[in-house]
Order: sequence, then C-alpha cells, then structure tokens
Amino acid sequence: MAKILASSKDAMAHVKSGMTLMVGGFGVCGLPENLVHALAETNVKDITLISNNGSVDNWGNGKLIANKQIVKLFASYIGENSELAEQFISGQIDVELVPQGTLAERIRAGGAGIPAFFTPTGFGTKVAEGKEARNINGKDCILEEALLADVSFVKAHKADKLGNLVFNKTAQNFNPLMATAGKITIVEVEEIVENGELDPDEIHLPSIYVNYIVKGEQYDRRIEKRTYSSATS
Amino acid sequence: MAKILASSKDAMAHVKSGMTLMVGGFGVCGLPENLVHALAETNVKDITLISNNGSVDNWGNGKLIANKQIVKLFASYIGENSELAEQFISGQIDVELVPQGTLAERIRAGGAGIPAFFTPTGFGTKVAEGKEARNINGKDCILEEALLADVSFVKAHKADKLGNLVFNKTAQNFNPLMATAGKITIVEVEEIVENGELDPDEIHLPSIYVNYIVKGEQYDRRIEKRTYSSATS
Amino acid sequence: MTGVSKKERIAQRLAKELQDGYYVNLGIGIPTLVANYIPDGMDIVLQSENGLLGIGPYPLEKDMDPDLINAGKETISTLPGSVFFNSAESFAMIRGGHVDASFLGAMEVSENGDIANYMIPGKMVKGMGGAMDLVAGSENVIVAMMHTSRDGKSKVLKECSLPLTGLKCVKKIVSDMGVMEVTPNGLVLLETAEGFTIDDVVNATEAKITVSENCLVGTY
Amino acid sequence: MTGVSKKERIAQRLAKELQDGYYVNLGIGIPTLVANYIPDGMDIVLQSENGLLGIGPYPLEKDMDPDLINAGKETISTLPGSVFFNSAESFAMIRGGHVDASFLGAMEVSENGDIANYMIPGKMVKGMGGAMDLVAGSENVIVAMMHTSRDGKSKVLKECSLPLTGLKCVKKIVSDMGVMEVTPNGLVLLETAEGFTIDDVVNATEAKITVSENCLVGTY
Repeated sequence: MAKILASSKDAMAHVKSGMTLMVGGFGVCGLPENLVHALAETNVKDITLISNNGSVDNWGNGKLIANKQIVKLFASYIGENSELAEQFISGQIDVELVPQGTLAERIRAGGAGIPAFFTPTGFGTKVAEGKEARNINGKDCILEEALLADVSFVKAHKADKLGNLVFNKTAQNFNPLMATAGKITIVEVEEIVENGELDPDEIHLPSIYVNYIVKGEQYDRRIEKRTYSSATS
Repeated sequence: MAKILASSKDAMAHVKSGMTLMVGGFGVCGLPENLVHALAETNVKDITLISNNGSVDNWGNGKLIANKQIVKLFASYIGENSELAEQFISGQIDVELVPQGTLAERIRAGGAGIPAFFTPTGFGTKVAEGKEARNINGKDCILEEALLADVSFVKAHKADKLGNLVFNKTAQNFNPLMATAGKITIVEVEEIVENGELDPDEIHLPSIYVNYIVKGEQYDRRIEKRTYSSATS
Repeated sequence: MTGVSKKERIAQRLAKELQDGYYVNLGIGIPTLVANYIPDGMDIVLQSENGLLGIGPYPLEKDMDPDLINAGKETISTLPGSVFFNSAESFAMIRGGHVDASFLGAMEVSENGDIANYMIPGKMVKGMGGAMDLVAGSENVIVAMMHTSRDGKSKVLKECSLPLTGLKCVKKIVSDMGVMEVTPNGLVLLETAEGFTIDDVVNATEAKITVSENCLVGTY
Repeated sequence: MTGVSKKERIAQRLAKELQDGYYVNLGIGIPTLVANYIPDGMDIVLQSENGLLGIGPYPLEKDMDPDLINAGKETISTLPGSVFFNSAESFAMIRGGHVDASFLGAMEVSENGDIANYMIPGKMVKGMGGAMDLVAGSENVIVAMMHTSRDGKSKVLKECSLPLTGLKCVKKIVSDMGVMEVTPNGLVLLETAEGFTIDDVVNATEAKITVSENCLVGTY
C-alpha cells in the first residue's frame, strides 16, 4: 500500500547519488515535473536516467541535465535539447539510444519478471551491436534485456489512498510501465481520492506497484508545439 | 474496423478444420459461450484449442471436447471435466499443460510481435523439457515461444461499432490477450454501443485487434461454485 | 484444538506470517482459509490470479455475480480499492515479484525447498494452473500441508518423488505438526503444533531436519 | 503543380495507398500531411505511437490540452471511438503487425528496401524514436522522401551510407519524382510525378531501377 508524502521534497529522501532513475512522460507530456524539479534542487548526482526523451532545455529532465546530475541516459529521442546535445558531443554524458518500442517493452519486462526477450526491432542496425541475434520462426531478431530502476518517478492524474492510479489521455505513455519497474515507485498526482471512488474496471495501474504518492505542488501545463485550427475552418 | 455479424452461426464461416483456435475465459467465467456453442453445431474438427481450461463437462469447451472436435489442447488446468480426463488418459486428445502465467505471456507475446522470451517459470520442471535454459542476471530461466491462433473467440461486455471493447470484472481474464493473438478475432458482446459512448481512457482493448463482432444470442450466467454468506453473518 | 480442525489451525498459524501492508496470493484449499484469520487492524490486499487485487468476502446469495470469481472459481465480492485486470497483467505482478507472499498447498516438499503440487503421474493430472508462476515469482513462498500421507508416510522429503512445480523456492513450511524454515543448510524446525513434541516432528520427517535452538513447542 | 508544394504532392500521392478500414501510422513531416488528403467516405484510423488510436484534427486554440498530443508533440483532438493506452500497448500494436500501413520519411533508401532516417554520424543525432519499431513491425512500410539531396545527389541508393533504421523493410517509395516499388529483383518504377520523364527519374537514381511495362508518367 502506498504512503502519502507531504511534499515532493520529502520524496527526495529516497533518491541517492549513483542510482538508476526512471522518469515517465513523452517529451513534457505526462512528465512528473514536481518530482523532477525537486530532484534538481538536491545534490544528488551520477544518476543513470531512463526516460523516453531528454526533454527540453532547462525544464523537466533538461534541468537535471543542465545541472550535470546525469551521467548516463537511456532514451529513444534526444532532440529539442541543445544542452544535452552539447554534453553528448563533448562526451560529458553517455547516451544509449533505444528504439521507443524496445524501451517500453524492456521496462515492461523489468516489471513483469521477464529477464530478456527476442524482438525484430533493430536487427541489423547499430542497436543490435553486441547483442545475440537469432532467427525465430522466420523472423530475424535480437535479444534485449529487461530494464529496472532503483527509483521510478511517475505522473498520474488521480490516485486513491491505496495507490491505485488513473492517467489522463496521452499523458499515460511510459508512466504505468515505469511504475512497475521501480524498486521504489513514487507517484505525483493532481488529485488523491478515497478508496472506492475509482471504478475497479477503469484503474490503469494497481496499487501493488506504488510505494509513495504526493500531490503535485504546481502544474505548468506546458505544451511543446501549440498547434490549433481556427474556429471557422 | 470491425464488421458486425448477424449471428454466432454466421461467424462460423471463418473457422475451418485443422485450425488453431483460442477461446477466452477462466473456467466458465468470461467464456464466449455463444460462439463456442455455435462451433459445436458445425462439422469443423481437428482443432488445436488454446484456452486456460478444459471447461466443464458438456458446456463451453467441454462441448467441443465431447464432440471430439479437439485434437490438441493447450491449457493450464484440466480438472472439472471427466470426458476430457478420459480422452486424455486414453490418448484421444493431446494436452500440453502450460503454466497459467506463461500461457498468458505467450499469448500476449504473439499479439505483440515478440517471438520468444525468457521466464523463470517452469525452470527445472517438466515444462522445461526440450526448451533452452539460461541463467540471466542470476535467474535460471527457460525460453518460451509466442502463441498465435488462426481464429480467436473472445467475450466482452460491450463493444462500440468500431470494435473497441470493455470487459466486466473477472470476466476479462484471457479475453483481451487472445484478441491480440488471433489472425481473425471474433468477439461476442452483451451490448453494442455507438462510437464515442465508451470513454477513450476506459477502453480495455482497442478496435485494431477486432475483425468481427456479434451480439451474443443468450447468456446462461453460469457459475461453477456458488459460494455466499448469509445476510446476518 | 477444541473444535478447530487441523486445517484451520494451519490457516491460523499461516496468518501469523502476514505483515501489515502485504499483498498476498492465497492458493486453493487451506491457504484460502487464511482470509478468515487476518489480524484486526492489519491491512492486507489479497490477489486472485484470474485478475483481481482486493478480494472481498463471499457475497450475499442475491449478489452472486458469474463475472466475479476467485481463482478457485468461487463467487466473491470486491472491496473499496479493488482492481480488475487481464491475465497477463496478473502474472506480470506475480512473476515480477510484486506479491509479498504466496501461500500454497503441496503434495511434497524437499529439504532444499523444491515443491510438487500439481500432478501424480498416471493418477491425477489436473494441471499446474498458476502455481508454477507463483513459486517462481514470489520471494516468500510459504507452504501449507499435512505433514504425512494418510498411511503415515512423510511428505517432507529429502527429494520430491512427484513432478516438480518449482525448484528451491519454498521458504517456509507450515504443516499440521510444525513450522519449518528452508535454509541453505536444510530444514530448521522452528515450532511444533499443539500435541506434538519435537521428536514427534523429527521422527515423522524423512528429510534431514535441524532443530532450532529456540524451537517452541505447541504454539498453534 | 500550380500552388501545391512538392511535399503536398507527395502527401496526395501517399493518400492513394490508403484502403478503406486501414489503421495507419503517419510519421513526422510529409506523412503527417496525408491526414488532409484522406478520400471522402474512406474510414481510416490514425495511430499515434505515444498512445492514441484515432487522431482527430488540430483543436481550437481554446481547447488545446497539454495531455493530448501526437508523436510529433503537437496538440491534437480525439474522435468518437478514439482510445488511449500506454507505450508498451502502443508498440505491441505496431510490432505485432496490427497497423496496416506505416508512412515515414527517410534520408536514404536502398534498392533492397533498407532505410536510414535517424542519424548522421557527427552531425545530427536525435534518436530513432519509434521508427525502428515501425519499420520492423509493419508489413506495409511506405517511404515519403525527396529523391535527391539539395546538391542533386541521389538518396535512392545501391546501399545506404548512413546508419540503418531497418533492413529490407521498405515496400514502396513515393518521392517528389516518382513512385518505386521494392521487389525481390530490386526497384521498379511505377509512376513519375508531373514534370518528370521516366529518364529523368532513372538518371536521378543511383540504385539499379527497372521501369515497369505499365509505368505511368506525370500522375501526381
């Protein structure tokens, strides 16, 4: 069962230098911003970060990167962040590019107790270097290993007091997967409701994976690309 | 997008002798009974059946077994069916016992394009016979291959007209997984609703996996073990 | 022992293995009875491998729902905070080690923690259901069993004779005669049940068994 | 060509590859424009790999929702029948071959269907995002690209020079100059775009290219 923490700052007691950290979100969407920004206020360093994106300059993961708190990053996409590009080119940060679907599946596998799996994704590419290749029933595949984290930071829309979670729209993305793969999983939410208020058929992630919940202090509601159509079109 | 069929009988046009068939359900709970019973009315035979249970005597999968339409069964549990036990002992039906979690994961893998995965389940047991064993990061594992079906029979609570599905309580079980692993997936539901009536955050299975929908003609609401407590206790 | 069956005594003793906040899977048979003995004030969430976290009590007769059953296929109810999910999610939870303890029955257990509980070749073939996943996935596998067969033969063995459900996975055995821990040095007797001396248990056990210095007698 | 850019013409031609009932993933860039050219009366469901099936049009400014974006991180809307899911489910769909067609951009394509579209060593390293999964998972990978680089060099090659996104996976190329199919015998030219003769396309292509007997000229 989850414990409810008073603040994002309190959650930082669980993050130590040298740990592996997963951070949910797709770019800035569904990123656990209060937790990440609280970590940026600490002296924790030498973090291995697993997150789909490098995020944008000086916001979200970008803050941790600007602070040089990250020594290694697993991500599928590292555009939109010039500081990260610079650290990568100058060798200050080690980046392992992982195909997005393989990243998602490796994290799911970590949470689900599947130590490794074969996938066709990346066969014959740089991603396959150093990995076992095998043809299975006519498909050329490579062997990919599970990913686990010491701590996972997750953003959900609502939690009940046990720690059951629901997500909102495309802010779901990697969040529920990372919640399953953290030895300690810390979730920030917009709202905490009573047990029983969430329909048991509509919960996206059961409380069994959640260790701590905190109500996020502040939400920027940030958008990377504001695309809209005019009312008349 | 799914096509809506007029009857369970119409769906049988897609099932041919010698095919591999998946049937959802856990015992009688969530079993696509109208589709299975319609199949029992056909001359289709030599079916390889993948279903968690042999089901009960002369109902659900039990009807197909009594009819000798099944030549091979993949299941995790074959109790509660004396006809099946008899055919198994006399060698009339080939049974491959698969641990329930491995069965679920092999079916998910089939749907998800993962040809094989390592799992600790079954290491050192009869289940491991003939399979590759490997120690991965300290865990003794065996390699399990994905399962796919020519046709999957699935029971859902509701579908919209595109074929998006929601399930009810523990009648969910293997149903959404099997829907992903059928080359042709046929779903019977209690109710068909308009597109947009199901909340996009609460759909259990997206329509992309569904080929045909039929409104089930009749539901027995069968229970294997009626356990209840008295009002005063 | 007055009025309490052996099975219920085992269940009561098993309940002492629970800790506040545990997520637990209770197997069919004796383990299912543990639900009746959860200490007051202790929050325990019961997992049912057919796709439910948060098993509630048996429903009233009028509320029985064919779509709401446990892994033993009995009609049950939910509690505030219960969750439904599919079978792959359920076993992701189990295999991934998220269930804090798994209590299950056994036909045989060996001194190194092997367990056999799913088939008797040529006699009983029902299948392993979720048992192989439960023993492979949980760090805390506790077995509830009768210590001997009806004809008095030990079911706690040097080596299992029946096909195995899992290797070196049992952490503790709670039988009608005693409580044994599986350690790297073999079985250690921690407690005996009411009516059994330490010698009774040792003599009824084929496996090599060490008696703990602090072994308690007649605790349950 | 009057008033329609090269990119829009490619998108219009790509739209002709759609079939009623298709589930399609549209990559960033030219493929995204295909959404504007879906023939009337054709039901197409667009998949967004960040977790949405059923992409709707851009919202009104007042309806922009930071929690509702496409894989290009643009604000979008939903349609009746849209569904949200997590990233593992999204790529299960893609890798499992359930998406009927995947349209994506490329820096280079080779005559055996290899594609390179995610990095230029020492220059541009953004990452492959979901592209490697899309090309590995879809039976129907169609590439939208400019036929030559700005300095006139062919991007349709005997062998790709850049790090590959996938091997032997491209089925068809729609460039600003023509439409080519990847066959076991290499590239076959099916159509040319307005303003290009068959010789123009063949001469601009480094890869070995065969001209179809039925090759059409100036179709788009």
